[in-house]
Amino acid sequence: MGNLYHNKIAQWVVYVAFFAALAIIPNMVGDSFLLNQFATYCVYGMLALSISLCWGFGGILNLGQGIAFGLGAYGMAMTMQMQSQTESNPIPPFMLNNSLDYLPLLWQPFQSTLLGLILAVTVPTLFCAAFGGIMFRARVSGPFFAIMTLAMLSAFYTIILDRQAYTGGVNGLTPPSAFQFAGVEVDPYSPTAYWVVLFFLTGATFLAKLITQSSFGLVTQAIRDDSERVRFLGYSVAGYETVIYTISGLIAAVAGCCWVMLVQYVSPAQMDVGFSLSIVIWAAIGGRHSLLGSILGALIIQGAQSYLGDTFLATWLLILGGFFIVVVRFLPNGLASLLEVALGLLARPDPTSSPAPDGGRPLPAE
Amino acid sequence: MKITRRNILKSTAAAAAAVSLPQLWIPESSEAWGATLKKGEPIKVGLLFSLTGSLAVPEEDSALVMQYAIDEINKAGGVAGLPIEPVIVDAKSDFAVYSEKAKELILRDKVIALFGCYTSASRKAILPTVMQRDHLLYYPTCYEGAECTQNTICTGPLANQHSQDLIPFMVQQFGKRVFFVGSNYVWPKESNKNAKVWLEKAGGELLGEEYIPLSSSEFGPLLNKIRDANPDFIFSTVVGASDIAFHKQFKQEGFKVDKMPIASLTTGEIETRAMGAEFGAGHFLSAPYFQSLDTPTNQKFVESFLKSKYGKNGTTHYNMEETYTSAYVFKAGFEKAAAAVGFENVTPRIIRDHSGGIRVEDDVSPEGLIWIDENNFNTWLKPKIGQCQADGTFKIVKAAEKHVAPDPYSIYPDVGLCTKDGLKAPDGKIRKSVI
Amino acid sequence: MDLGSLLNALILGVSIASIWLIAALGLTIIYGTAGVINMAHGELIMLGAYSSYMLQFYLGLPYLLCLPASFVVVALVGLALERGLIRYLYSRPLDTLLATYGVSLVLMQGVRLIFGSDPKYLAVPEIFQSNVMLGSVSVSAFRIVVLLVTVLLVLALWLLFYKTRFGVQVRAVMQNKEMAAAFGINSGRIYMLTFALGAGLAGVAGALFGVLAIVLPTMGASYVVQAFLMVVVGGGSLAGSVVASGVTGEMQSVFAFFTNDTLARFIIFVLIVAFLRFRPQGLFAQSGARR
Amino acid sequence: MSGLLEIQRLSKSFDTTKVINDFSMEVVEGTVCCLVGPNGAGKTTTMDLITGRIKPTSGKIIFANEDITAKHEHLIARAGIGRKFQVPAVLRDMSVRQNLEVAYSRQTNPFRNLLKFHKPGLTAKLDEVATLAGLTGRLKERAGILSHGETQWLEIGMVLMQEPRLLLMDEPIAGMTESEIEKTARIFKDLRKSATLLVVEHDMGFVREIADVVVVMHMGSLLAQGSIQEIEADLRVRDVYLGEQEVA
Repeated sequence: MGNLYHNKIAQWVVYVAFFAALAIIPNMVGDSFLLNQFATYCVYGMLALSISLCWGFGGILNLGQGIAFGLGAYGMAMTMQMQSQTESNPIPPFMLNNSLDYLPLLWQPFQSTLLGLILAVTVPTLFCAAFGGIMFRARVSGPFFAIMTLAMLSAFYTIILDRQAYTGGVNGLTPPSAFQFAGVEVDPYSPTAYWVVLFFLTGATFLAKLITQSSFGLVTQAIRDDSERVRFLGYSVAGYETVIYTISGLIAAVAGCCWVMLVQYVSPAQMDVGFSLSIVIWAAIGGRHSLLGSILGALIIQGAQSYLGDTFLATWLLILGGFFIVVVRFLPNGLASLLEVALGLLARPDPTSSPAPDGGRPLPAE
Repeated sequence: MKITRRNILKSTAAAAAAVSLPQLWIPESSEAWGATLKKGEPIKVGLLFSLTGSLAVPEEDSALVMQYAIDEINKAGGVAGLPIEPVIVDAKSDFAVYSEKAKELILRDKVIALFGCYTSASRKAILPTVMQRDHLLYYPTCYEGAECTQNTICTGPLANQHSQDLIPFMVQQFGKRVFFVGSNYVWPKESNKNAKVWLEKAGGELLGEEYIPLSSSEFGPLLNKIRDANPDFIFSTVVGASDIAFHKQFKQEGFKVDKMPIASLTTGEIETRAMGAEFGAGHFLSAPYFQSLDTPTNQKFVESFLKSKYGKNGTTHYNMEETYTSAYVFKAGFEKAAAAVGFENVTPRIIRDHSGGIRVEDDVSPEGLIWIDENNFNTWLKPKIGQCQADGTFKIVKAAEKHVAPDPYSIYPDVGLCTKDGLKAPDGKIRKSVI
Repeated sequence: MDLGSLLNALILGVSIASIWLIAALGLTIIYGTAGVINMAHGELIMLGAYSSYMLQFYLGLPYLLCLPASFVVVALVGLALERGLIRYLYSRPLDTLLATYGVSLVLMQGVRLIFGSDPKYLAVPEIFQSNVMLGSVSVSAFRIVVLLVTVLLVLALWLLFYKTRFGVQVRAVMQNKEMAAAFGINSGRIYMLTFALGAGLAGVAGALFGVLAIVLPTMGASYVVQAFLMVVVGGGSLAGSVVASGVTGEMQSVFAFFTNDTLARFIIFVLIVAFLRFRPQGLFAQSGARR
Repeated sequence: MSGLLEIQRLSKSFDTTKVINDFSMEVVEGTVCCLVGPNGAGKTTTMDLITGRIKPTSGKIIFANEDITAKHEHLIARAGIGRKFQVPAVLRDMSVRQNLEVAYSRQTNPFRNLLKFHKPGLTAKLDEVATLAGLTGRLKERAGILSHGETQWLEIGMVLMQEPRLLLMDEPIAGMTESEIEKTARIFKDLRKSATLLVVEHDMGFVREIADVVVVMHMGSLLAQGSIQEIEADLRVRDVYLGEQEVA
């Protein structure tokens, strides 16, 4: 029997167990602050998942995931902002301060909640498809693509800051009341909000897991390994890269929507270079080759930041930076690889055991 | 969170009695501040400032002076006989962390009030939470106004107060042609709109208006434009590290302070020290407070603060002073509320409702007497104009004779008027919270 | 909007270009030679500013001597960084990017712990604090200093890389590491020295930027993305970075002249992305085997 | 009868150096064609040109009556040309089985593959190829740990999994033992029944064994073309190429 870490059934068991554990949290936690915080962490987990999918499995390092996240978040915030406008005051207050006395065209679709939500998810996704398509066709890859995403992120950041009348500038958007959908108000502190986020996280994770185990996943991993070689097998490398980059963007956009639902706020800070880099840090520390590892990476780092950050006030960034260096240097596959090694040791002592019925085939590097 | 029915009834009744107005807003989620104060336990307040990151420069000082003020109040017997206990968190200069920490302070630590934020962006980030929990934020710095909530008390100058004296003074002293420069965000743009009103009244002429990206330190193109326009003075709302680069490059590009001084709303003692006094000397600042203010209260404040363990930065400035007075506004508001509804029934909202008209007298407030407006809960104060001297201190060249009223919607009369129950539109409708 | 103002803008463009270039020089050397994307470059710039501050404040060193001194101090830091971390990661370019980001966090917070988060300033001689009139055009004396230092450094680097034995070795290693090793060139040593050199250049840039703007633990962050773009647009070669900085510096100045600074930045970002779409290898790609 | 692959007056220059100079040849369906020539003659460059890795300066490449000159690599591969590289290129971080599975590229559309877990015919084909390549016992291993010979076999296996009409083999037997070479020759001859092969090889013994047609390149141009006997009798070929071999 090989390493249990690579066992497909064991993996699914762990995934199901993990989400079952997340699902009982609302029953365990009576504290609405904690629940809201957990939900926020789940959003970060979703982001780490999206990076794991695109970088860990597709080999595309994306330092600009804030673009998809931010665009999704802005779309959601615009929708929520418009929900709190009424017939008598149809224009968000910050626009009046910016001398706009009509609702700009950009904002009009968001008067409809459904249309707003659709736009919040499709716009970032289409952007990723277009940007990725253009870049990957030009065979921009590796560090170059990473730098391109940085440049694009900075461009978005700059323009959102500048077009204050439409975006609220550096202050961002602060929809004053909770999100309402189909007549139900989703109080960000309620279990409902948590369920919504958990639903999307679970959905995204299982979708991602299925994708990585499908033929598509196999090809993207081959591309990560040696993109040049894969071309000669008849696969359009640019096509595969664009699709996985776009799916990753889609997940980030959904995460952006969830985030705004929870914090009722978005600002250009979500499109700051630092935030996008920290998403990469979560995935790297957790283990970018493992979807679950990445999610856990986000939970661990953000949890530690919230709880240890105040204890080690001055040294927190020092600790985080140092930890990150150590992980990159010695554990390039993150904390998940510790488990892989440990389970590998467990499997080793008994080399004579009979092979598993299915041949125990190694899985896409999980 | 546990809310017993009795509790709700009690606080609702108490609050309703206190303000005796029909439509008192109880948030739908009705999870408003769910704690009660107990005799013998300290009163917890949250200090929500950035202690690390790029915003730490102004905010760390605010956190320190706030702790100093709390110590001072506690030594003098506390609030309503009880000591204040500060819960200090670090917002890490990250607006998302502000939001998270605000929730933590309100929901977890159950503080009775928040003191914090410096930038408008951080304030906007936490306001939805503060409003939904019907909580209370003391916002101790200047801001642009155009906001009307039931949950904030601001002790700094609003945009309408800030430049009211400065612009006419500059026009009179140096000439009527002016160039506006600001960082590219809401506060400078709003401040400039107000300044334009005063400029028009003073008969001035606006030659240009330019905004610089927030973190930018490249002022070459802008200074070229100013050189071409050749104004009599520059009105600046550039903030932070950018502001320091601006003053330095102003001098390096050969501009002369006596020919074309910068009249700023931000460049105070801290900034001057950071850039080196030779770059700051000669320029003007409008603020309600200067370290050099020659009153016994201020001298005592400066001396004892700098001697205390919180005074390690060696300076006091307007932002710190506004934070300091906010502690006394809180003390007075709390005591007034406790006297009205009984100690254990005090909630953040009740404190706010009792804070209208609260005065911080000459013998406490380093900047001199201030009071809280009964309608919009901003502060009546006297803006002063200081000129930076060669040693980095400011000489006060003009002080307002009368207190200036805060008016968050002064340039938006069409939008409405901020009343204690919310924004009253011209058609008479009231919206409880507009941010 | 007369011709004189436009001329002013064009001359200012040269100065902006020199600032962008000096920020990117060290990165160019490091990336061009070893293929390392050093995310801590901004923090090395910041260290340069702080070492100048320290030397000036504690030892009373005159400003002009602070420039070479900062070079040495930061070069030593770079050397330690290369020996302690980077050399283990040469085969993993994406991981060096990440590890150096970790380094940048550590450096930034370390400096904050030591010096506090309040800004420091560098004192410079009075003659640098004013402007010079060249006909009708006014130029800040210190901008001329920055330009001169940049030109000198570019010349020195050109001589170093194209006229010395060391330069030949560097180029040999860039072309083909194994082949170079066969000729007795120790590529590890070459990488180490170029990394230290690149770090030192960042140190000089920091000592200059501390005068133009402000000395803060976070000051490096604003330069790093820009510097990267210069290197990538230039293709990782010295000439490429010079041309890329020159063109973008002028564009920044001219666009800012016609519109405003924020919009100018946005346009440049978009143009860079569009440019790299059509020329992903950059202006003057190194002839090395890297792809 | 026209060839499956026709190369017409192909030229390729790098900067000022002409690497391929007015080179024409054709490969007839169902044959094994060997491309030989001294080092630097342009054999691998020709492979690169056929598979679209580089684009020619002038000339045309026709495959199955279709002009593939300007096409992308993956489209050429889909048209039915599989390639084994000179330096064996396998996916080193993936298992042997995964290597073969990826190469089974009947469905290349990313959307169709997105949630596809079962590929019809894969198991049978994989068993067949693995047996042929002698890798049945190694399927679970990471490709990176294989020996050089095994890596060669794996890449040949990958090309076979593609089921191309034309197989380009760049030095397929480098690093193989005598017995492995024999086996390779046998397989190649078998393959002729279902496919066409273009093999670049230095080992004249091997060429003699398998070639139906031999094409000799020199300095980027066609030097000679014909059966192995004709080529070995050709004096020009002896001069530039075979001579060296005999000495060595």
